[in-house]
Amino acid sequence: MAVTATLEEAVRAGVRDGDSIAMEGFTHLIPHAAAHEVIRQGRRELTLIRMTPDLIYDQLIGAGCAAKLVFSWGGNPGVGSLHRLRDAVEHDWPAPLSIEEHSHAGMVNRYVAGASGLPFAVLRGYAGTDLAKVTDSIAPVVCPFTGERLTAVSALNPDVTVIHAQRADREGNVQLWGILGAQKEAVLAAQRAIVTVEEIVDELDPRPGAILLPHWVIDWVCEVPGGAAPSYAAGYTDRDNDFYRDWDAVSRDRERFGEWITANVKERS
Amino acid sequence: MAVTATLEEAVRAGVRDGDSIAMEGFTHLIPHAAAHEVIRQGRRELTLIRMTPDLIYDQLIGAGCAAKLVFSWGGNPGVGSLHRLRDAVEHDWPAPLSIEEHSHAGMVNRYVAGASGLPFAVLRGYAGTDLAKVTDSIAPVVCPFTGERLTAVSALNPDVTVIHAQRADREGNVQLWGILGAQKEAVLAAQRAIVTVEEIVDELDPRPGAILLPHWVIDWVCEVPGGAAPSYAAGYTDRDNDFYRDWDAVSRDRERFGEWITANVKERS
Amino acid sequence: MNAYSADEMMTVAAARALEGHRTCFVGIGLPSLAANLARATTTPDIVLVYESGTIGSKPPHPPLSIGDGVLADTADAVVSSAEMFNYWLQPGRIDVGFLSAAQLDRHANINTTVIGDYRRPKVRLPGAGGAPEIAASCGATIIVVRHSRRVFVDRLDFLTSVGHGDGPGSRELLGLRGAGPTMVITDLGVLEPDPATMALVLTRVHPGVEPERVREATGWPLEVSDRIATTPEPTAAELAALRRLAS
Amino acid sequence: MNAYSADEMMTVAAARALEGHRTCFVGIGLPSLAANLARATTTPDIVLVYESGTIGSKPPHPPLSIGDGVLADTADAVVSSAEMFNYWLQPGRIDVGFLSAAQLDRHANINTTVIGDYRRPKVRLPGAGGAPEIAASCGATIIVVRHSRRVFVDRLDFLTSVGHGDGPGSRELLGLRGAGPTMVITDLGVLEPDPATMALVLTRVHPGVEPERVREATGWPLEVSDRIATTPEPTAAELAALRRLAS
Repeated sequence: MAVTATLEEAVRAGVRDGDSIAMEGFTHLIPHAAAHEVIRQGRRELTLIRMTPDLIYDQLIGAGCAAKLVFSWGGNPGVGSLHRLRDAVEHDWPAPLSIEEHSHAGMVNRYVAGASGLPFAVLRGYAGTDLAKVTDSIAPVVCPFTGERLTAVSALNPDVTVIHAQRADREGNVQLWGILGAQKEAVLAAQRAIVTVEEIVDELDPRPGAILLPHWVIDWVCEVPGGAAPSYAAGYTDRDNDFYRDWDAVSRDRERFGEWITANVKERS
Repeated sequence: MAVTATLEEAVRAGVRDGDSIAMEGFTHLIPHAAAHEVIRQGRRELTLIRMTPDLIYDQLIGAGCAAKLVFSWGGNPGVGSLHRLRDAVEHDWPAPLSIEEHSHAGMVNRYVAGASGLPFAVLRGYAGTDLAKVTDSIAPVVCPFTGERLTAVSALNPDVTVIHAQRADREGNVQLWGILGAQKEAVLAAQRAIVTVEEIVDELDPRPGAILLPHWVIDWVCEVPGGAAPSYAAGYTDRDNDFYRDWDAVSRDRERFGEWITANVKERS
Repeated sequence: MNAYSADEMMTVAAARALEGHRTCFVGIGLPSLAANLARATTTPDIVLVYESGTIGSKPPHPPLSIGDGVLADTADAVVSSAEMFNYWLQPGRIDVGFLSAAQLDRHANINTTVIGDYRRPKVRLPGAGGAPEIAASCGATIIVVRHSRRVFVDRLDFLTSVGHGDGPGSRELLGLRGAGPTMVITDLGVLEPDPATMALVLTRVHPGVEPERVREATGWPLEVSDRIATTPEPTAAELAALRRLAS
Repeated sequence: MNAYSADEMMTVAAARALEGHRTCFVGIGLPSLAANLARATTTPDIVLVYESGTIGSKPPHPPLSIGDGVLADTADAVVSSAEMFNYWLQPGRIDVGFLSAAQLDRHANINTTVIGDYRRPKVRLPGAGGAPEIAASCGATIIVVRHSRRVFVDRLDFLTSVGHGDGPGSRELLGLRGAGPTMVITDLGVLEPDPATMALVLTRVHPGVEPERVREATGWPLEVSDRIATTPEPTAAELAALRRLAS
């Protein structure tokens, strides 16, 4: 049952050292403000789950919050590499980062299985690739009707999922629209859910293309306007493409990254 | 690629004797007009697929169009039995009707598998029931990660799916809203798709809760206002609850049913 | 004292049984009336989830069909059938589900498929619908059905939805996650499973009903609880709300 | 004659390759530019399906990211990631998919995962994303990549997305339904699989490029077609449309 909380309260109650945590949003509605709060609170040994790790996980990894990354595409979209992710994988800095790697189709079906209360999902995927060789959560499965060999992926059920959405009402019903990503599945698959929103309103009038997550599947709702920046919230904020481009230089250098985190995350709240 | 056609043309081109045919719509948007056209054209030996056979299949069965029924709940919602369905199963009238029977969860997952290009879907279902004993398209499947025993259902890929929707544009993009049922999955699972709509418009302005089926997954679009009656089309027509109540008496009697079909289906177009 | 029918008593008892529950999965018929009565009386915040895909529906009147437009119009969210069964029902998110039965056995297993032989039935019933998975996945289920020997049978002709299977441990063995039927509410009284045997025991009779009458309407030797109670009569407020809804 | 860059020639060639296709699955970067160029020139009706869940997007400018708002705002439909991969990509509904590569072998298999050892990589690349299933499921795929020995390698460090596997029959054996890569378009020319060996053969060079230069930029002994052709230069209209889109 959703309660309204500050972001500081919600992250303190909902995110613990060693948790598996999914912060979803496919380019759109990425919960950056919540990630910064996780960094400020100094969470450690997290298993970070996300289809597209993106800048949000580059920051969490560089800040030393993560022990493991579960993902399917780790780049700066349209720009290039995630340098903190690469530094962790290539040089164990600031700490070794173990990797559990899938395709998008595999990751999203792992969320689907988790949201559906199933231990696995079936897809046509991975056949002939090296991914199945390096990832334990991929296994063959045979159709009991046709004998055809397909691929199973194990369910993802994060300890906590964090998303950003456009709006919630005072009961904690959450509404989001635009590019939908895997947010619904990530919330429904999780033990606990934190949602930051652009605004809390008296009534959620229907919106074309919107989905609603009812209050009784959400634990904490936090009003955090601009909480997706430098990502965006359709209808509220625009994507800060310059930030994405500039991040390449900031993140290439350990020291410059550290200064950025200190100035923009640790010394703010 | 969708073409605009009359209902007579679309059914003539799209529905053949012996076809498996899904006419979906969960109480809402049931394609009654199209079913009447199938009766008028005298199609035979159809495999009728539908979660809730309802009055629409009671009529097709009573009119002798069907050889087999694939379904999960065959009643007159809120009223009682489907007497034509019962007469066919209990007394082979007007012809024997073979039965392939599932739960709703099983049926909908069979459409999901069909729409997803998979030969089967996995669910928690049927354990301990007699359904698995009488239905071949139900089989056990074991999770390759946990060893847990779950249930597989085989995919449904109808030769043709027929649905009714609120609107289409001139390209053949179809928009529907309100109770969504399994229409999207039934269309995407099928070899061919016929859609009747309340109206064809110049532009489909976005509607809260609406889904869109793009023109390139639909074969024929037919403008048939009121084509769901006595079911309804949210925003256009109301459900004719009296018709559902009255159908009980009409359908109980073979002769009275025959007269109804002659007067209301065969002698109309 | 208010005059009321046995059916009204049954519906009021069913509505009361929802108290303390947060979410209820609703099929058609009497369960829909009881769920909406609960919303109008003791449990105004209960979230009604309809099989047709509507979440949080607040219909002013229970509809004839679970697919009526009013359910979508008054819902917090409308989802596809696939999503309803896979994301909402199957994982056990819903606290309680209402079910009915054409036949019911002592372990609260349900038949809604056929009377007689499956391949050559005497009566072809509507079939499973959502019931097998409601019975499997809801936190608990409440069965609402009129009491008669035709319904309360020694042996089902077909097992459509599992209650407590063969008795203790059956549900665990089958991997069913919900607690199963915790209550069978009829027009005569209330039956609950004995924790030791998981067989139904008569624990309550409605006002004016003798336990012997319930036993006579049951097709197996029904056990009667030592501590059998009598259901409190419908209050004037309950009856008024019920009649407003049913009108 | 118009002045143009090798990258512009590559993008124009990629856009032309979409002619006759109805639907195109678009990832980020150069493929998005080529797909939108096709829409602006030869194939105005092509339906662009973006990995981010937008169907029928008509962006006035190709966005920086495939999740930009303009893709949703101009789409016929926006669907969840689950639906995009399961209902739209996996069944083979999409005619053609664009892919790129960090490494590519002679059978058009793709590596976008690591350079070096997987557990201790020299370069950690972004990974698979949607590529394995695009490569598996689209009716055909077109690979667009700049030509160099670093990319066109004798042996992949990691096989992320299957092209033609080990050669003829590989895709059938693996159960892959699409035809696989039908064309590799680079800044030097066009490679196509030989139907007999399913190994890539140089079938076209861009204007001013000698086949020998392409062979030198390829990490295996590249076969050159007997009937090698030269790509027609970009037209003024193509260049104008491309520069308008890229600006």
